[in-house]
Amino acid sequence: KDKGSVTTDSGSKGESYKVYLITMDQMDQYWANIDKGCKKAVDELKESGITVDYKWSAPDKKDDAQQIEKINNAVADGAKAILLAANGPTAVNASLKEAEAAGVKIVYVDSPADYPAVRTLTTDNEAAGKTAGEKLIEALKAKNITSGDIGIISVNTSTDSTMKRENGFRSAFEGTQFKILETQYCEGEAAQSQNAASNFLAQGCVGLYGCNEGSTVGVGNAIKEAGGSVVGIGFDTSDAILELIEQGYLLGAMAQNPSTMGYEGIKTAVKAIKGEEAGENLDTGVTAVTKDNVADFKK
Amino acid sequence: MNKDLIFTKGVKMQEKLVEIRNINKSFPGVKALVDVSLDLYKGEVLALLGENGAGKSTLMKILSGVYQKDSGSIKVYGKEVEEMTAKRARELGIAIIHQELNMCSHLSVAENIFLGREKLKSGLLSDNEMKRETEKILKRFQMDIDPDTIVGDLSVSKQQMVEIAKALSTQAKILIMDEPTSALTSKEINELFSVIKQLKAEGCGIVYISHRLEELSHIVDRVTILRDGQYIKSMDFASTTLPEIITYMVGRELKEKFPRVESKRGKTILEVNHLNAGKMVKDVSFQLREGEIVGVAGLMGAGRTEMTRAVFGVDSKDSGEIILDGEQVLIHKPKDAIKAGIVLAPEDRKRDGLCTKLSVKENISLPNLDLLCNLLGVVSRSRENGMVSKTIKSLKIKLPEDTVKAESLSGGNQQKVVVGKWLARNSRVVIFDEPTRGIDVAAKVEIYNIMNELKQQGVGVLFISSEMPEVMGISDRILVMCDGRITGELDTKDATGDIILSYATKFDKKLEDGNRESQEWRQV
Amino acid sequence: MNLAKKMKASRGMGQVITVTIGLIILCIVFGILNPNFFSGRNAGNLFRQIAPILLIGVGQSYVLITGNIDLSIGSLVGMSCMVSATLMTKGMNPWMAVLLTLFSCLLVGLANGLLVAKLKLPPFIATLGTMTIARGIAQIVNNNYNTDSIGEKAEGFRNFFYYGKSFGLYNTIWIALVLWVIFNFILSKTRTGRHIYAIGSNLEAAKLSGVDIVGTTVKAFLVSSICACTVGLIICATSGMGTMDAGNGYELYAVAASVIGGVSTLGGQGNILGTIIGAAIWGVLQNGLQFVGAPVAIRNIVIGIIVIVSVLLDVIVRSGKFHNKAIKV
Amino acid sequence: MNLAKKMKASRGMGQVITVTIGLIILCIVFGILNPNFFSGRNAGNLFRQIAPILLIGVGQSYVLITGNIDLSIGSLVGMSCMVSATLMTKGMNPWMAVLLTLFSCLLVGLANGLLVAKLKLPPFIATLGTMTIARGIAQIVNNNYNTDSIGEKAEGFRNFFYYGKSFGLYNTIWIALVLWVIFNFILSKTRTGRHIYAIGSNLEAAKLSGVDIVGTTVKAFLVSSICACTVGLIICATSGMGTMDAGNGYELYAVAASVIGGVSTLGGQGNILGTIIGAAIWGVLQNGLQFVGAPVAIRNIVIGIIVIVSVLLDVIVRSGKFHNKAIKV
Ligand SMILES: Nc1ncnc2c1ncn2[C@@H]1O[C@H](COP(=O)(O)OP(=O)(O)OP(=O)(O)O)[C@@H](O)[C@H]1O
Ligand SMILES: Nc1ncnc2c1ncn2[C@@H]1O[C@H](COP(=O)(O)OP(=O)(O)OP(=O)(O)O)[C@@H](O)[C@H]1O
Ligand SMILES: O[C@@H]1[C@H](O)[C@H](O)OC[C@H]1O
Ligand SMILES: [Mg+2]
Ligand SMILES: [Mg+2]
Repeated sequence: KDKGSVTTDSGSKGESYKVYLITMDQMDQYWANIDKGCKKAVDELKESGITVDYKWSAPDKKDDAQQIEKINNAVADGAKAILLAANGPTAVNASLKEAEAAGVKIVYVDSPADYPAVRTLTTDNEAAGKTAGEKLIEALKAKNITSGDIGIISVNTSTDSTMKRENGFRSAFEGTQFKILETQYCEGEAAQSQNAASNFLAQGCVGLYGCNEGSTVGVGNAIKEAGGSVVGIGFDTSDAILELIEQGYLLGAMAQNPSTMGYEGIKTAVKAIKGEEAGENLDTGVTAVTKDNVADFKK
Repeated sequence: MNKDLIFTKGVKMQEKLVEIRNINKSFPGVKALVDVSLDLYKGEVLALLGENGAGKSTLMKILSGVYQKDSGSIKVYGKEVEEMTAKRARELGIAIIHQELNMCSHLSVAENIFLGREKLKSGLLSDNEMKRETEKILKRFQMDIDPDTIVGDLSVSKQQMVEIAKALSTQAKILIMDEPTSALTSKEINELFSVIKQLKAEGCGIVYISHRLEELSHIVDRVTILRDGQYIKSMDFASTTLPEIITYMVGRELKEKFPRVESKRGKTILEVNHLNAGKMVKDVSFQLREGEIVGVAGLMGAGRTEMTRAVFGVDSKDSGEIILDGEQVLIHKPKDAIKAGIVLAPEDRKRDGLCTKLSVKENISLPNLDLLCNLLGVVSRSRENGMVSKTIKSLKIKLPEDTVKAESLSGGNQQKVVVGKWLARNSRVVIFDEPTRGIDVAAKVEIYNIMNELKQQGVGVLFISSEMPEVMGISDRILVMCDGRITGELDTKDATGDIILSYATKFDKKLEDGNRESQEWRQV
Repeated sequence: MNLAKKMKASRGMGQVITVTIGLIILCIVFGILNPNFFSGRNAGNLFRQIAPILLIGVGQSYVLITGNIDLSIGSLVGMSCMVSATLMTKGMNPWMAVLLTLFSCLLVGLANGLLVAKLKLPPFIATLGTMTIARGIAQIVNNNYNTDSIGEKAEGFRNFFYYGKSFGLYNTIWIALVLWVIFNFILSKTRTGRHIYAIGSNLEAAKLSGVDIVGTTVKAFLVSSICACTVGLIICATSGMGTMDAGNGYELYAVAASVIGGVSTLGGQGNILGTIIGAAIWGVLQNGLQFVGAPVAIRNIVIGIIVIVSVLLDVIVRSGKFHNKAIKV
Repeated sequence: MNLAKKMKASRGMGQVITVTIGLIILCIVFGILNPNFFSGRNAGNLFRQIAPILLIGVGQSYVLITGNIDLSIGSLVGMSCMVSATLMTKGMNPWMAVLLTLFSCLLVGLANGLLVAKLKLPPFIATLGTMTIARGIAQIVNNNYNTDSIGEKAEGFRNFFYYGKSFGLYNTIWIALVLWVIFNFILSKTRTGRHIYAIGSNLEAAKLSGVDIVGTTVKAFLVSSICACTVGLIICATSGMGTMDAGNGYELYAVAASVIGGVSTLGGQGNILGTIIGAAIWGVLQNGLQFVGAPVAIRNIVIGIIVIVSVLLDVIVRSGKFHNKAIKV
């Protein structure tokens, strides 16, 4: 009945697996793209006679306790495998242990936890953050700016992926004349992020950085309004971000490959359930989207 | 149909304003009204009388559309009204002054008086006009209240006056007054009476409910009596007597209105020395002895309530000492007073006396839980039930069962609960602040008997009342207060109404200068 | 003397004065710690950040004065943001979309009012329910995703609600001011306003005086939903897209702004002049603490203390502890 | 007949019955849509999810019955989680850490009670303030980061609060049950319980009856903070680390559980038997909707509707519309 789950028709080709995707929250287009990748894989598998009873389940906000509940419920519902984007490296470990004991296979997408899993499909967030920092410095230099304040908008300190992006970004600034101000954590909400970004601009910042989708939209819009020479860079490739890049208000954004994560995730899960070899961990890669290549990313 | 209804003599048989026939009304567990009928004529004052819980308020709430009748008929101006709602009643010119205060305490006097029928000028509130009108209405009543005053800042009696003024201002043809004088003192009562007479002359029909039977003779033309939700009788007031009325109300003869018992006055129990508290208690000193009832008389705003509150530890004291049985006691909160053996039954039952959402049982046991629970603080059901049923029985509180919420009792029975909850413990001093307010004659006697009993047990009783007859009838000694001070003390034997009044108005000279406001806040 | 009397008579003005003083002190402190705080640039920026809080505060004040509470405000902000953005991304004319959005928000406001006044649900529960439902609508309207960009066609809309200026002030500020003036007028000068105070002060008494309880309650909730809707549109204009999470937690900020400004959660008391100060305190704190580079961790503590102290001061002043002394001197 | 009478007399029992029926229907529907819902595995899982909601619901009920509200519950959960985890990661013995955490939570509860009863702050504001402060403490205690893992040494602690079982039931469930029994006993059988109802019903009258207002209010807030603290410890044990965000929004779930279970937000009414049902409804909805694969977006809508309907049914029943008919028949 429900769009996500295909009911098992036990009579026909036999094989059917229940697989859950559990993400950090449900807001960003980013997660939707993982979901799309998953569905693509599910459809392909169906053609080859394997029915995957696939469900996407997410807390309404980034919250460890809620994420644990989602995992427990998935196990109680008889999931054979879970694709998980863990909020952080430790919180979910014990519940993953319980899940494993119940025979559930774990595959990480986007963000792994410390608990060993079948396979991890993710990007190197720290490196990507550093790349973003370097690009920002480069662009400022091109404008003859070699010192000044830099503002960072991030989600919160509990989200591992964005913390790594922040740290990577900061590391690019070691040894420069720039000064990075106190990071503003705005829960990835676009309007709140924009308020903080505007405040940064009022303080005279020369560069801004957003650690995820909502943060980056806020940065871009604040710069768009202020006009002038401030350079902004961020993460993810939602429609609004691509537009801001195209119009020249954002220097660029770091694009991951969420749909690849979802697609490979489902395939891996099915393999693992069947007891087949899952394959090496996969870095799905990060591309810097700028004005030059933005067209490739538009739908 | 009942004969008395039709053949009433005396009053000119004028136009019938209201004709109520065979009204029935039940509440869960109670039949409040059974086949009750009532007539009201143009230009008359009809006293609706009956014991507490007889159904007077219920009947009047049905007439004014607050409650819906279960069955029966209501005719107004000769026309049957099928469904009486509050709105319909207003349109028909029916106004009611409820037994309980019903004001928006955050709004000003003028705002309250015109609530629901605000004066507008080009669609906007015309506050000035409403203020002017309010002033007019208040003046007609000799009330000196600033229309801008927030009602919550007024004393109970002034709020009651505002409530009356509000009903009068609607220019109703049918006016219901449910115990309008219970919170007033003689001065306002006289003013109210002259207004009533004026309204009567203008052809207004008035239903007047009161437990102060002495005041009936000033205004009343006819009486209708209810008992236990049933219609008993209607009579011309001129052709009957108070004892007869009381007999119909109570269903038996009432022997004595102010039963007096003698007991030996013993040693001093309570000594209050130079008590100062807030603006209304100034250098108050008095003594209370074993086995005596001391009445405290005074006009509205004399500070009697404030004085009791200070003694009981509700309001903080600025200076002064309280000595109980020869030893000074420190009272910072009511709990201290109760522990020491001083208790207070407050005057405003809705605000201070009852937890209306709780059951009668819980209300009665609330101040006595220390006596009802073990060391772990667990309340003993059986001891509680015992105490509660004893109290209910001895005060004859009328209720279906002790687990009903206090709010569902009739006003008078609520008052009995307020008094009753203090009788279950052995206290040294019991302060009654207007304990008979809103209580029927028979119940008043019961309360007097309770005071007498306490007195005979050697308890000191302090009895605040605004009704001169009962102060003189029950007390052994009388203190008079005016403007926060004790202005007189006399033995009941020597007391007359005139002497008391002269003490009670000792500082009232300024009144004549037409400067009442400054009198109230003069000490500032 | 006469002024003091007037102040006292006016509903809840005492608190407004105390809190205004607090606000001034706050600004001075921030200004000393970072002079940029007083820059012209930040002034506009700051006022524009205060405007949405003021609006939801006004809405909440209306409801609080009736003796109720509106927990659905935050979700309505989100719903308004998502509904308008979704309609625009689907190609609808922005102003048409604004109208439809307003209509949908009014429906929720109507539901709130009827649930509370007609069906006699406790306001906390009724609006907790609609809060959850409105958030659900915000999510479902674009199939559980934030929307795409509302695009070029919506530039006019975005300027009207956020980016444009008129007479030297941001439009957002004008919108808040105009709505404030209208709602202040209604509250203080019209019969509806009087009735709003009356039912909050004593519902029974108001009913017996012939006040239309249901109608008045519904009106208050409608005002609240208009305010929330406007804030949702502002947020949509700000980020140029629909965010399902927009307005999360705003219902409590709204209560804070109202109550700091002297509105009582028990009803019948307060006015929306104070709400300006309440909203300003909230906004100045958020903005100023970033300016002085306060670590995020201590911000909440500072905000919490200021909320408590601002109301506490008023309680102390009113309780007459100072009052008496003043007289004695 | 006699039973019905007893039920009626008992505070708010009517609602409990209506709502229990609703709960049963819900479970049946979920069970039909996905038989796994009734699996033994899910039973334990479900009860363990209900336990924390029950606990915060009990705390909130205590406070609501006194006529106040505790908005700090959610933040206290977070604070308890962070304080305990931080102490453990710094090497403290887990049980010692639990004690210190409890102590710190009790301090906040004490502050709540004193602010409300002694300093007469409106409870909404006082606890909105402490809510913000407690969240700030949760953040500052480990310098604005979630903690590292609390490590092997804390296995015992984690089993005690979450992973272990006794007599076939998860410990979490036992903890909630034991606390419920104790607090139910206090509320229904002791003097303190009576006083809690009395001050919620009429503060003045209670005071004049010798009830210690400050003491009683403080006790209610302490119960609330004990409950919140326990939930924080459970969450810490669950994830084996401290999460600053833990308990976000729980204050409202707590109100929902209480009010659905028949506690009035106006004070003086209700009991914590109903809170069990209120918490169960909340938990079953969260769990069941995931089981039937409802898309996230419609979950909120369903939950909102059920919250409203469950209380609405009771209001209708009580308003006597059914009652009268029953009598006439
Ligand atoms: N709202 C109510 N719910 C339940 N019972 C009620 C309610 N109102 C009145 N009653 C009951 O109806 C009966 C009549 O009450 P009513 O208030 O009319 O008496 P009354 O004659 O006005 O008494 P009093 O002189 O004490 O005011 C009483 O037994 C009372 O307990
Ligand atoms: N809440 C209040 N605010 C302002 N003034 C008040 C308030 N309550 C009482 N007063 C004033 O304090 C004075 C003393 O009132 P109090 O009630 O003690 O008088 P009383 O002698 O007991 O008379 P009453 O018969 O009216 O109870 C009065 O002048 C009254 O107007
Ligand atoms: O990669 C993710 C994405 O950027 C999302 O928007 O926020 C959380 C991140 O883990
Ligand atoms: Mg009566
Ligand atoms: Mg008095």
